[in-house]
Amino acid sequence: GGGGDDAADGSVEKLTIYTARDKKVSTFVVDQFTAKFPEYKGKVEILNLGAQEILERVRAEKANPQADIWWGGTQQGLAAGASEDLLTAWQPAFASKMDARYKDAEGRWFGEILLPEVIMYNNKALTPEQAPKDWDDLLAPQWKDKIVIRDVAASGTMRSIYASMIQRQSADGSNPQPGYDWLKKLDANTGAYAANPADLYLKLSRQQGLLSAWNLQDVLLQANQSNMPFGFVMPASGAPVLVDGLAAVKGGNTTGAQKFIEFLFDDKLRADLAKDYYQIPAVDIAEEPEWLAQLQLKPMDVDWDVVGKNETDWINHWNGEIKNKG
Amino acid sequence: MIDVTLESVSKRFSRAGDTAAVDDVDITIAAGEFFTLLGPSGCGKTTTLRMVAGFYFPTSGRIRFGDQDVTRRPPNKRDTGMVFQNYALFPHMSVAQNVAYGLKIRKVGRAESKRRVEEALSQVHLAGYGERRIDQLSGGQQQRVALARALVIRPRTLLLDEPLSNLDAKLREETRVEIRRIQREAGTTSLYVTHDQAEAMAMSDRIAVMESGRVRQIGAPQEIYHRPATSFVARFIGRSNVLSLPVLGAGPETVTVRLPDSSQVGVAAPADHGLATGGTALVSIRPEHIGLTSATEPGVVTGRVTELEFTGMSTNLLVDVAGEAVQVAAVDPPAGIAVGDQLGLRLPRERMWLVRP
Amino acid sequence: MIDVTLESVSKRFSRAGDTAAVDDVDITIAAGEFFTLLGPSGCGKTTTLRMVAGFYFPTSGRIRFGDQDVTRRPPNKRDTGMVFQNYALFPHMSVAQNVAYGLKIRKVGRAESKRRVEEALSQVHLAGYGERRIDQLSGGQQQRVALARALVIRPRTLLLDEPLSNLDAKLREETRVEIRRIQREAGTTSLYVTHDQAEAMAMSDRIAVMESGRVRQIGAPQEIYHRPATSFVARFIGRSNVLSLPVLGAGPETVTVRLPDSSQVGVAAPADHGLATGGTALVSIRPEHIGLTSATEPGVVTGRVTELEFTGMSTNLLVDVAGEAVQVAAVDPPAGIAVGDQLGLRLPRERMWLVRP
Amino acid sequence: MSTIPATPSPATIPPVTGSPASSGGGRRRRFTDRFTGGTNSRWFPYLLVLPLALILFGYVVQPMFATFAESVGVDGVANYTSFFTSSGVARSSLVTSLIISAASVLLCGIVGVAMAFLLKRFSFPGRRLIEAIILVPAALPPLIGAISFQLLYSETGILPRGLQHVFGTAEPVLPFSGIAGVLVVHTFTMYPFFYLSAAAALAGMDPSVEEAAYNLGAGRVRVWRTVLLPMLTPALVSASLLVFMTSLASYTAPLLFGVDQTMTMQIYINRTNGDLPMASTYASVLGVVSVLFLLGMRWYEGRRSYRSQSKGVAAHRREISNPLGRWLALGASLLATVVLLAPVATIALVAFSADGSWTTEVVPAAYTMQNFVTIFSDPNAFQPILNSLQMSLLATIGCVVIGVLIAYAVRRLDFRGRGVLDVAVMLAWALPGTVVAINLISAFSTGNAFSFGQVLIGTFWIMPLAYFVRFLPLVFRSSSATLAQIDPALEEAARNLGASWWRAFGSVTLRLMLPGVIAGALLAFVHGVGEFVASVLIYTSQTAPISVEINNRMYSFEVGTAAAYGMLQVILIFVVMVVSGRLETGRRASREAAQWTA
Ligand SMILES: Nc1ncnc2c1ncn2[C@@H]1O[C@H](COP(=O)(O)OP(=O)(O)OP(=O)(O)O)[C@@H](O)[C@H]1O
Ligand SMILES: Nc1ncnc2c1ncn2[C@@H]1O[C@H](COP(=O)(O)OP(=O)(O)OP(=O)(O)O)[C@@H](O)[C@H]1O
Ligand SMILES: [Fe+3]
Ligand SMILES: [Mg+2]
Ligand SMILES: [Mg+2]
Repeated sequence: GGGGDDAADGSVEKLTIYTARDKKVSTFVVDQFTAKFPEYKGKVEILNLGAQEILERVRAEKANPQADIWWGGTQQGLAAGASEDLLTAWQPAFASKMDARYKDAEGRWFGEILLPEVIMYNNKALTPEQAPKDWDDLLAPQWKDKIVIRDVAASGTMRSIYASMIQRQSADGSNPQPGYDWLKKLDANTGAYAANPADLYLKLSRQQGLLSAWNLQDVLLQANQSNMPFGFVMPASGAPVLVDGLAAVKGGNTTGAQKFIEFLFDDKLRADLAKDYYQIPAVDIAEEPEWLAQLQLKPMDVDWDVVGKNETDWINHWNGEIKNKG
Repeated sequence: MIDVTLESVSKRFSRAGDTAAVDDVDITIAAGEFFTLLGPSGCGKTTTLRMVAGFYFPTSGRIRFGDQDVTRRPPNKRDTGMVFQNYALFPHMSVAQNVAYGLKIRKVGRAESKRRVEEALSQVHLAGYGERRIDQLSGGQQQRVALARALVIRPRTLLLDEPLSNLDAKLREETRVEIRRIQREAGTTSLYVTHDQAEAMAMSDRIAVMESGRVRQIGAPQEIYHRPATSFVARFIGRSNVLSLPVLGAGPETVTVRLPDSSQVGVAAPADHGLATGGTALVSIRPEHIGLTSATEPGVVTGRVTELEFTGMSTNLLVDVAGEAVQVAAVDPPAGIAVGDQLGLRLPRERMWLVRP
Repeated sequence: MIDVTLESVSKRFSRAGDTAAVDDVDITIAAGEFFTLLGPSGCGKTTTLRMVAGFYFPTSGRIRFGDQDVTRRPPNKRDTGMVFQNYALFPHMSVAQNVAYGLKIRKVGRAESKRRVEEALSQVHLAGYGERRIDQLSGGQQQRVALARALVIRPRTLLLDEPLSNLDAKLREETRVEIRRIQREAGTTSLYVTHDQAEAMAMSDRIAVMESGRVRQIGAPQEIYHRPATSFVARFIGRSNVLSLPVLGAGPETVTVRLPDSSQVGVAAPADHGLATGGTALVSIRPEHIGLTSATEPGVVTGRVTELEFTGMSTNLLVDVAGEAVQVAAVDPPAGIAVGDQLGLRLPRERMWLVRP
Repeated sequence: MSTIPATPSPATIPPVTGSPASSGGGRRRRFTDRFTGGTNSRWFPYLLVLPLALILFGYVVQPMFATFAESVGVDGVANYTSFFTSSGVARSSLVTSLIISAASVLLCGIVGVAMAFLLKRFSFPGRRLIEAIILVPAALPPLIGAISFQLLYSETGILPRGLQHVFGTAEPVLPFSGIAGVLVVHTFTMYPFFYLSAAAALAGMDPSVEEAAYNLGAGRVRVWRTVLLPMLTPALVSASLLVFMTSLASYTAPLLFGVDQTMTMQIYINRTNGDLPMASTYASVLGVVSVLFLLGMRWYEGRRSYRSQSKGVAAHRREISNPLGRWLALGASLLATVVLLAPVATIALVAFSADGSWTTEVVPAAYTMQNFVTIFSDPNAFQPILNSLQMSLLATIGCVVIGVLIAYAVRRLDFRGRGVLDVAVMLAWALPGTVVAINLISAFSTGNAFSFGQVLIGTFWIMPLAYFVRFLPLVFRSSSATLAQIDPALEEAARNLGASWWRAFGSVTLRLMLPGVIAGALLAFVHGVGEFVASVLIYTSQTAPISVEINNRMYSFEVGTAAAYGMLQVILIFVVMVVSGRLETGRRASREAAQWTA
């Protein structure tokens, strides 16, 4: 990747993608892409990394960017990248269709998929009826030590969920105390913190705990593709919806990157991804798969600006004063 | 009272077939005795010592301390103090710590231990070296630390493997007097290995002469020196001329032989000499017992000086007598003597001794 | 032609203040000369040798080979063959590989190398041991490997640090003859360290006697033996009685002193003896030059035997003469002599020699 | 008899000069003594060391300073004082990390040295096999390894659940969690540091020293305490340093067992927070603690000498009468084998079971080959393995060449900055892999003086280089430990026989260091094959290592295929162990062990 804009022999330049998407997804998409644009055959390089690692890598390589596309990152991560001047600003065709909440105002990054955070439970151990119906139900004494939580401070997803729980009770973020108290009670019911997603799935499937808070997409993927005994509950008071986005890296092969990103929002492709990989696209698509159509997604009203401002403080407080103290 | 017994002890290093490093050795050492192993390099002295110390197990035979069989007793239960031929000092300890090691194990109190370490160090002329690191000592100094370390614990049995080999004559002499004194005072049974015969002669109550793993003779120093059992012993202990002389008559205690000058002489012989008239007897005579003379008389053979070597106390000559090279040590050789001179050698009858091959 | 020169060479191990291990040593060794360093343990012999080999750099002074300054030349450019006091054999190589190492570096062909290794091994009586691992050898055998390894490369300069200390007398003698032969044939300049004076006397062209890092006397063996410069040298080389006698008259070449029996005797003295009537002279006389007699005549002092030691070739007596302990070595002591006997000692005038303190 | 002249000839009496010439300053003298060159080669140590120092400075020290600068940049004082305020996370993280590290050193020391004793001093059936699998724990792929521990020992693990079944209790029996769990994992994965260096040192030790102690009446325990262990000091110091630093920088184990108030967790959290200065502060404190520990150990080791002063070569032969020891050894090693292989067996279980089928059962109910089929149906299945193999091999070679030279320089040559060089090498080990990788990216994303103007990121070479920088300390330390045992006189003898420094070094010193060098190289190689944290930041699609591949599978929770890949890695390393065991150390070691038991 990187370097000048066009190659001398007229063929296209190599395209390097850092992605936090599952390898199956990325392979699938790239195959589609090269099928449609055969000149890119053998020219697309995918590196599968964690979202945090992409940020680290792009940041470290700033002097000589190696990546062209940053594919998969939280709103916070992408915003950090944007503010550090790592990303190219542009306006793709699909931008106009996209809700302003899901993209950067200056066009440096765009949401790709929406990740509603829901209550996950072990459906071998609990029937749908037994499962808690809303966030506050998690605090009930019957779930003492039955909850497993993916460790919060190191996970973008979990940070967002926990920050939402605080912001839920303090709209402008000025008084986090009720949120802290709520989280403290949740901590009291939490039997174990899992080190990473794999650990979370393992702990839940082996019934070290029965409940968790996790994103819908992964719950569905694990349940349907990996035979995991997982079910989910759409919380009555709503699910915080995170945006997972992508961006063209500044100083990379911008032409290719833009072509690829535009392609990602191809209607047909989005439908396939929604059907097979349970992705909820950040733009409206023509044919929604059945599960999506039936999903009564109830977004929680989260003010992400307030969250963004306070997240670090809140999570640090939680990490130092609440975790394992409830 | 017998203190240490080796009973047909053999040691082979490789499995079958090979020659034994120690071969069917029988030794008994009395309590308090100073016993020396003497023999050429590689004859099995160290191996024997190591079996007594418990580092090797005999391939066959047994070792007893008093009436206890210790053949397979671990080394730390034998209460032997050993000076290793290679010193084996603890490099990570200071000189004083090395010497104090055995005392600490014997739970000697701190003050007492300090006193004894200091005493031991001054016995080996290393007073003031206690704080040095081992690698800051000269070779001879290291050897003395090894010696002090073994002496200071006053063990039941002292095993000394060439403990003075790297010391100068002066110090060696002083140290050996010291060793003897300590050993006598405590009545320690000692097994001593040395390559220095003068030392062996001067210190030992008894000596065993070894050759290729076997003991050739055991006896008091004078006995071994004056009445060597074999020509090997005669040649090995001090220097000796072993002359092959025709037997003219063989009695039970005397054998008459013909000297190169054709004169006859009756030589004292052990009872089982097994010689007969017409055979050849091996007669040993020491170089320093041969007199130089210019007279020609019976018992005086003449020869030509072929080599001359000055050694300080005496002058060594090699004299060719009718084709046999005879060594002579003359304290006061005739002035101006030189290679090629003709000389008369007086071979005193009472200094000759019959040896086995 | 001068081959090796040490020019006011000193060596200190610790920073300032401490005593020097080698202290302002001046030595010149002629090409082909066999030069020996003799001195008590810890006097700096090894340190000197190591400076010549290039392992230590002198704290001050310079070392020259011929007319080239080699003070800081790396060891591998010096072409010295050294026998280390602790052997420094390569534990990961067989005996033959150890000996062949220097030849390999000198790119000696395989066949030639094999031949020379075998020759060297048989020179040290280790023929047939080539395939052994070093740790399967006895102490003396290891020492001989070290010797063979140094000899086989026929270096320009041989540095031998007590190369025979762990060998028995017999082998030592054979080996030293061998060393001398090789050294003479190739005209190799040799610097030899030994603790054995007889060896030093027998082998050396010249000897330097060291004491606490300093050279006390350099000279041919006979010179050092018969005309020691200081009482230290007199006592260190062989054994010697150094008697403190009152000076009755001091001439330029002779000093007259009073013997314990009150008789007077004129003793040969070096020109710069610096003695005056009424002072005390140190007179050295060797034990073996003292005669035993029962007659009382001038020059014969009487004393009481306090110790007796049989050493093989001679009997050593310690005789108390008016409070001074006099050593006597008698080759043929009166039969039945015992501790406590009164004896007359004849002190021959021509055997006495004046020494500095 | 010759007549006696009146005077000895004056020429033979040395002139008595006055004061001895004063010495030219201690520092310089020591420096020149060690150094064995000619007039112009007094710079030799510097010539040898300079390129190394440059590399280290460019790749490790300078980026480290950059990290430090970042930490003091914005609100540096506040960042650092947070370590001294009693209630802060920072302080408790530091304390927890220190406790975990110290305990890990102790536990690994006990286990590693005991294993070395067992395997190097006794011969019994199956010894060779154990020698071959001894490094397997270190070879467990980071993520999978930790998971296998969970599957084995955690609340839902095989062992506690198995015991629960056996005893019929309500709760799982003896589950490990928290710091105890971390320590189990650390002991298990890091004891090879101790094992390898202690084993190399035991083989290189002068046996007569031990005999001397027995002779003076010391019992077996006492000999160990007063002679063997002290004589092993360089090896133990080396291993302690490595274990201490590894534990300090350990990430996965605390993560998995939920001990999150550790330094590395805080670094990660702060990076996620976007609080880079605070993350740098943690990294700097980590570095400082490690350097202090290193300096302490250096001082401790430097107080004594550990090389035998014996004359000649002592016989490596000792005869033990007590057959009991042999049987005990056999029993102990059977136990060791089971414990060692348990995590591997667990991984195998996972690899052969269908995803999602193993939940609350003690062991999986159904087995399948599907995971391996999945892997091998990918045409590029072997690529990550080959990549890892190739890159680790390259890095290991580099580590051996450079590490051995630095070890020599630091131990044997006397020059200014020895200690600094030592610290510089070890720093790369003391820092978390992420930090090292980021430093490397910064250094090589554009050409600079230290990279000779080369841009290395995005190329093949950045990976081996990263492994090299990171694993150099392993080879350096263990080489240095064996070098401490070797008598310099051997090298002197070679030089005296005409060998140049290089030749003497190669044919004698290096040869005798070999056990330690091989031990270090094995560690470097094994760690290279498993490296993840740094790799993930610098790999390219051509150089994706096996660890990244495993991580991808874990990420999408294809535990089965991840475990299958893990099995391949374990087998690969096992093969390397067997081969290298046969290469050199194995044969000699077993011969020696055989001699010890005779
Ligand atoms: N590395 C060192 N550090 C400090 N002192 C040392 C060192 N090496 C030797 N010495 C001291 O220097 C002096 C001379 O040592 P050297 O080894 O030259 O003696 P030597 O004459 O060879 O003695 P020996 O006959 O016992 O081998 C000794 O007193 C010794 O203790
Ligand atoms: N570990 C071993 N393996 C094989 N052979 C050995 C071993 N140790 C010694 N030998 C051999 O056994 C014989 C006796 O060795 P030992 O060490 O007892 O001799 P020594 O009498 O002490 O000789 P020295 O006076 O040279 O020390 C020698 O020929 C030696 O080569
Ligand atoms: Fe001797
Ligand atoms: Mg021996
Ligand atoms: Mg010496």
